[in-house]
Amino acid sequence: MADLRIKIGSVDFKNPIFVASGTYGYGTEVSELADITVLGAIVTKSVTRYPREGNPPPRIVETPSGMLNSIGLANIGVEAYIKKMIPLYEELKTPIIMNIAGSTDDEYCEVLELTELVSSNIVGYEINISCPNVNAGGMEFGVDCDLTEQLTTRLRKLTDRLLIMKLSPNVTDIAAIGVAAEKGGADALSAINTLVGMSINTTNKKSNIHYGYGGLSGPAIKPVGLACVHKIYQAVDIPLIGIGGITSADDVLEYVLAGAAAVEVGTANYRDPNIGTSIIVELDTLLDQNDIGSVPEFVGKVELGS
Amino acid sequence: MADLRIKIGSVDFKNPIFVASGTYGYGTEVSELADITVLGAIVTKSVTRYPREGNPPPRIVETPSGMLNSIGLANIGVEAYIKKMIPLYEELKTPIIMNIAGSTDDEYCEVLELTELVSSNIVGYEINISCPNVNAGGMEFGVDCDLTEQLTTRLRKLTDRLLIMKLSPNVTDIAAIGVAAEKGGADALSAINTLVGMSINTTNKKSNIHYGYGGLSGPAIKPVGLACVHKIYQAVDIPLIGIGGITSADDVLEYVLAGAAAVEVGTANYRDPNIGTSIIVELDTLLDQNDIGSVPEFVGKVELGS
Amino acid sequence: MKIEIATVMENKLIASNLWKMKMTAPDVAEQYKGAGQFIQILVQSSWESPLRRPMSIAAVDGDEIAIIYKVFGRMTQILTELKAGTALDILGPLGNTFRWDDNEFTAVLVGGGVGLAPVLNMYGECTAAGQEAVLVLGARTSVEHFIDHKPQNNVFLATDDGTTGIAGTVIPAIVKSLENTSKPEILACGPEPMLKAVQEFAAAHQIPAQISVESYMGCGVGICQGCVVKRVNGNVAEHSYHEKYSLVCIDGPVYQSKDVIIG
Amino acid sequence: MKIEIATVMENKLIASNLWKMKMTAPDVAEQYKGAGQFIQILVQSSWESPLRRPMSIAAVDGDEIAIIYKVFGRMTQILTELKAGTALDILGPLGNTFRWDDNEFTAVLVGGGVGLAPVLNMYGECTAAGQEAVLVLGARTSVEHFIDHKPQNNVFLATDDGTTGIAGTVIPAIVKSLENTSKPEILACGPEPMLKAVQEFAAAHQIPAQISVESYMGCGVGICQGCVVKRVNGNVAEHSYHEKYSLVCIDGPVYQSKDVIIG
Ligand SMILES: Cc1cc2nc3c(=O)[nH]c(=O)nc-3n(C[C@H](O)[C@H](O)[C@H](O)COP(=O)(O)OP(=O)(O)OC[C@H]3O[C@@H](n4cnc5c(N)ncnc54)[C@H](O)[C@@H]3O)c2cc1C
Ligand SMILES: Cc1cc2nc3c(=O)[nH]c(=O)nc-3n(C[C@H](O)[C@H](O)[C@H](O)COP(=O)(O)OP(=O)(O)OC[C@H]3O[C@@H](n4cnc5c(N)ncnc54)[C@H](O)[C@@H]3O)c2cc1C
Ligand SMILES: Cc1cc2nc3c(=O)[nH]c(=O)nc-3n(C[C@H](O)[C@H](O)[C@H](O)COP(=O)(O)O)c2cc1C
Ligand SMILES: Cc1cc2nc3c(=O)[nH]c(=O)nc-3n(C[C@H](O)[C@H](O)[C@H](O)COP(=O)(O)O)c2cc1C
Ligand code: FES
Ligand code: FES
Repeated sequence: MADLRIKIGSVDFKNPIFVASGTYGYGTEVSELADITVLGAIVTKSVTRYPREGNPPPRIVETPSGMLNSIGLANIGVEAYIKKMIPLYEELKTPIIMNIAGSTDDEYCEVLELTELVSSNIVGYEINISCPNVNAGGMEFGVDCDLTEQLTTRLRKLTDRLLIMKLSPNVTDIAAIGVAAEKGGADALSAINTLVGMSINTTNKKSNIHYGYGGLSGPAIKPVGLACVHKIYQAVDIPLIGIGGITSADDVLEYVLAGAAAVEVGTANYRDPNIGTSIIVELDTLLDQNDIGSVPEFVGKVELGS
Repeated sequence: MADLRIKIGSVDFKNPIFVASGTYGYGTEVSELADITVLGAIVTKSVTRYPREGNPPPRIVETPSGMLNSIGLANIGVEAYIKKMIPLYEELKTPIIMNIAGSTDDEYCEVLELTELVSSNIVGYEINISCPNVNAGGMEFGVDCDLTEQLTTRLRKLTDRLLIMKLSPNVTDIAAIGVAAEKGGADALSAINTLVGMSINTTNKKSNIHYGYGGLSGPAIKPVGLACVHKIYQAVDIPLIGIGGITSADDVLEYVLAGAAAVEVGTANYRDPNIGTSIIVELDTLLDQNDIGSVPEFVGKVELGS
Repeated sequence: MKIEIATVMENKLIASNLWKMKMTAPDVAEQYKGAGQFIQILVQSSWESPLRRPMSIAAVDGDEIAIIYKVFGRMTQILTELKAGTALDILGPLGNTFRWDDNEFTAVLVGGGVGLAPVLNMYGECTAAGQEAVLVLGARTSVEHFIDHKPQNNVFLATDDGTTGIAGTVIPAIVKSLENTSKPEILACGPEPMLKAVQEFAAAHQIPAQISVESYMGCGVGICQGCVVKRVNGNVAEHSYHEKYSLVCIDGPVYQSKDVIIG
Repeated sequence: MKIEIATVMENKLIASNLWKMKMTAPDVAEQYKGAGQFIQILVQSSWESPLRRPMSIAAVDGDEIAIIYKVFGRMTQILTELKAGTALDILGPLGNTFRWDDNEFTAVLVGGGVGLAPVLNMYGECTAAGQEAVLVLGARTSVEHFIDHKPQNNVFLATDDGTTGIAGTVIPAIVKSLENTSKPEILACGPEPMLKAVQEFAAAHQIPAQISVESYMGCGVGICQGCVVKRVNGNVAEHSYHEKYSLVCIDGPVYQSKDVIIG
């Protein structure tokens, strides 16, 4: 048996397989189908200050080896999250990482502050910065180094829990954004969120996503996720969580070799909510086969030609 | 029979199906397999001022619904292009668009100037700006508005032929780069070039592409290509050529609805060098079925929810 | 709700472009609650198509469940190629059911196209329970029907082109079927234009109606928030976290006609 | 060079993880020039795997061609599932051939793993033409071999574990095979470590050698520039536009051993 334990910041996780925000609800929906207690961590759906209705349908569509989504951050809002979800998590053995979204720095801060007020076994916060900043003319937080650093700095002051900034791939230089988040005091970075994409029904000439653009996820984006993780790994010293198109233990090892200390499984959960657990078992075998004692010895060890 | 003819700038094309640079060699290699005279245009492999060896192998690898490549702009150089290729094109009925790459403004200009000196039936130039600019510390031309506008302005002065700037998707705001190219005097824009990606062999821990990163192409990137074309279409007034993951006439219509006046077929040529011709036949049928007389009436006509 | 490897028992064309597949699926059959519920099929293992495909349960018989499907795209095409004996990865049973009131009423079951399965299923359940029911099925043309127009047996067919049964949409056929019906309640499933027409008809004639709606599904189990339908009123359901949209995979697929906005 | 829809005639396991497929492909068979050439197979129509897969031609008999293949990943796995009668989209014949000098010499044919096909093909062509030839085949263990070790007939097998034939890599077996050979020329195809060993051996003993190399292929026809191998010298081939790299799909796959750098 390989040692699957990993550490991010000061938090120990029993294995590096997490489930990604927005692809596992609030974590409790599929307990009938999946052994969620086995997961390294559950990252819950983005929570905002107030409840959000989300976007009109159609919200999702399949694409070659992937899918587009534009859910519009539909969520119950932080107050209901605290009231209804956090108590459920008390009984869970699985560490919970709360994902937070907002449209101003203040909004992110308020969500975090309100959550810090109550006792909970949330181990950390993942900050979704692929959100339009209303104070910056709708430009996304995650595309700008200054916006990212400022937001990180403010959030850092509000919590001692793990602070993970989740980076967007829709930028010229993702490593620079990573550096900004590191400067702001992030404990770790996760990457990638979805790529901006589009899909059109040529019969009725309508976009297959109500508002036109959606976020591309799934195996199609795995090469992009790997390149992003590898670039950020070269630029920062804090641990990375790899995301994008993971469906197997081999995919996990690719991300680890590229520089990830842990990973999040996203779209694949829709096919099989128990896939995270299967990957953990598969990873154990794979590491044994390759005579690798533990995951950390592997991080960032990909060899490039020179 | 639908009317497949289109016009870009002042140039007439018999149909909107071109083949993409780097995916059809210099255009003559596969004449045994494909009826290349039927194609709307052939965009030839990027040509540089001097011959280039290209990168060490491995240069390509398959990924889910796509592939990565890092050919390293292997090409014969403009002098050999003029001496060996241009005479062959004299006998071809297919319009040739010459794709040019460089590492300084001067280099692009020299390639274009040398080509302009000889008589040829090249109808236009497509400028590959996904190349590192050695004068700007290796930053790619295509990621910066100023670099793009300057280069376009200089090239514009050197030719009356069609000047097409080919945009990179690896940027925060592709529409802004498009606007810069339009300001510089481009007749048209083509998009997208490949996305930066990576792939790792977990058995030997080596990158599947010699230098690590490669360019992602194929159906996997179609949603990204469509979103880019749609964004640029909102921002500029010059015609667009859509590229990325096209394998069927339905894909062509998606790009047209998103805003493309014509398209380029890339990776799909590797499976079947005659696929462009098949798509032209299929497109004709599809337009007839949908009672659409011609392609231009369709450009940019996608409907979004509001 | 379970992921189960079912075994295809039979798979055949029953009308123009319409197929019926039977499979043994003991776990799903055991948990099954009634007509309206559906399964999510993993048609092939390749990740080219990451998502499962939703299909209503058309019948349950012991360990065996059936689906009735139309070929739309690649996954339904692949379904037609599966032979008896093939293993098929399914997730179910999912969603709610047509509601069955104990009061005396006549179930007016209206179906068409991809919506046949739950309606035929409900018809079977009504018949088995001695509940009065009439069946109204719509199609474009006669070759799309696979049962006979028998008004005397309360089976009414409609075709757009009049080649079988009553000419026109399902509405004239519904009108006909209502002639000898007391306390009708409409239970419908079918393509959007049909559901819209039924909705309007039911509202205009103040007939209670339940409709089973379709939407593009990511997961089928409430974790993607992809499958929403717009609500008329603000009866917040737990699952959709909001007032305007409802999750078809959990709150539905069956709704009171007056509660949702189609298309 | 043609794209042709071939028909699978036979497809069977011939040794551990090694399959042989015969197919009728009249156009490819007609244009075929000799051992070393290959085809590009479109294993399935889905675009999940956009690229064809290269496979050497193992034999040509009238309208029929054969391939011998090892299961590596998904596409070769799917190949094993194809039954006689299946249509298969192939592109070929591609590439160059082992060169056949008219001078008297002994062809020492060395093969292993995925490199068996061209070597066995060449062996057949030598035998048919009355050209003297010895065959040296390497494998890890006996179950990977499907013919017998018969030194008296000039067939030498090698196994890493010594379970059949001569123990060790192909090199000791080559040494053995050379004992009674005059004017040998080595013609080899196999995995990289084997080709490297053969290259070194040939250089050290000044035996002329041709090797058929593998590389990851995009198109097989010279339009992607993906399939390069590094050259030793600067004999510019037209197709690769440069001195350092050569296009395996057109300039190769067969090279003079001294001209290329493996791995
Ligand atoms: C609750 C529910 C029950 C259904 N029951 C039946 C049934 O009993 N019989 C039947 O024939 N069809 C049924 N459908 C529709 C069926 O799911 C689609 O026809 C099928 O998914 C098409 O797949 P495809 O690959 O062949 O087509 P594609 O080429 O993928 O798409 C064709 C169309 O099918 C629909 N579709 C594709 N993927 C999905 C998805 N993941 N979720 C929802 N819709 C999708 C889209 O509207 C799309 O435009 C049901 C749908 C839902 C939501
Ligand atoms: C000229 C040539 C002749 C060949 N002849 C034979 C033969 O006669 N018998 C045989 O068994 N194999 C042969 N091969 C190797 C064969 O092409 C690969 O084993 C096959 O492509 C694997 O496909 P896959 O989907 O099963 O594996 P994958 O999972 O895709 O990959 C497994 C390995 O196969 C190789 N591979 C995958 N795709 C390609 C590609 N497009 N081009 C080249 N290599 C690839 C890679 O090295 C990869 O690491 C030949 C290769 C070349 C270049
Ligand atoms: C339907 C859907 C909803 C998502 N919602 C969120 C979200 O609320 N917050 C967030 O940070 N990421 C969200 N994501 C992005 C995922 O967490 C993940 O970054 C992305 O899907 C890439 O991983 P994958 O390819 O494994 O799916 C969502 C993804 C999908 C597909
Ligand atoms: C192997 C390969 C080589 C390429 N070489 C070039 C090139 O030399 N110049 C260029 O502008 N684009 C080049 N491209 C990019 C394509 O022209 C095209 O923009 C991209 O592949 C996306 O289209 P596709 O998905 O249809 O392949 C190359 C693409 C591939 C796959
Ligand atoms: S289909 Fe995923 S929430 Fe309903
Ligand atoms: S495989 Fe494309 S050039 Fe050789």
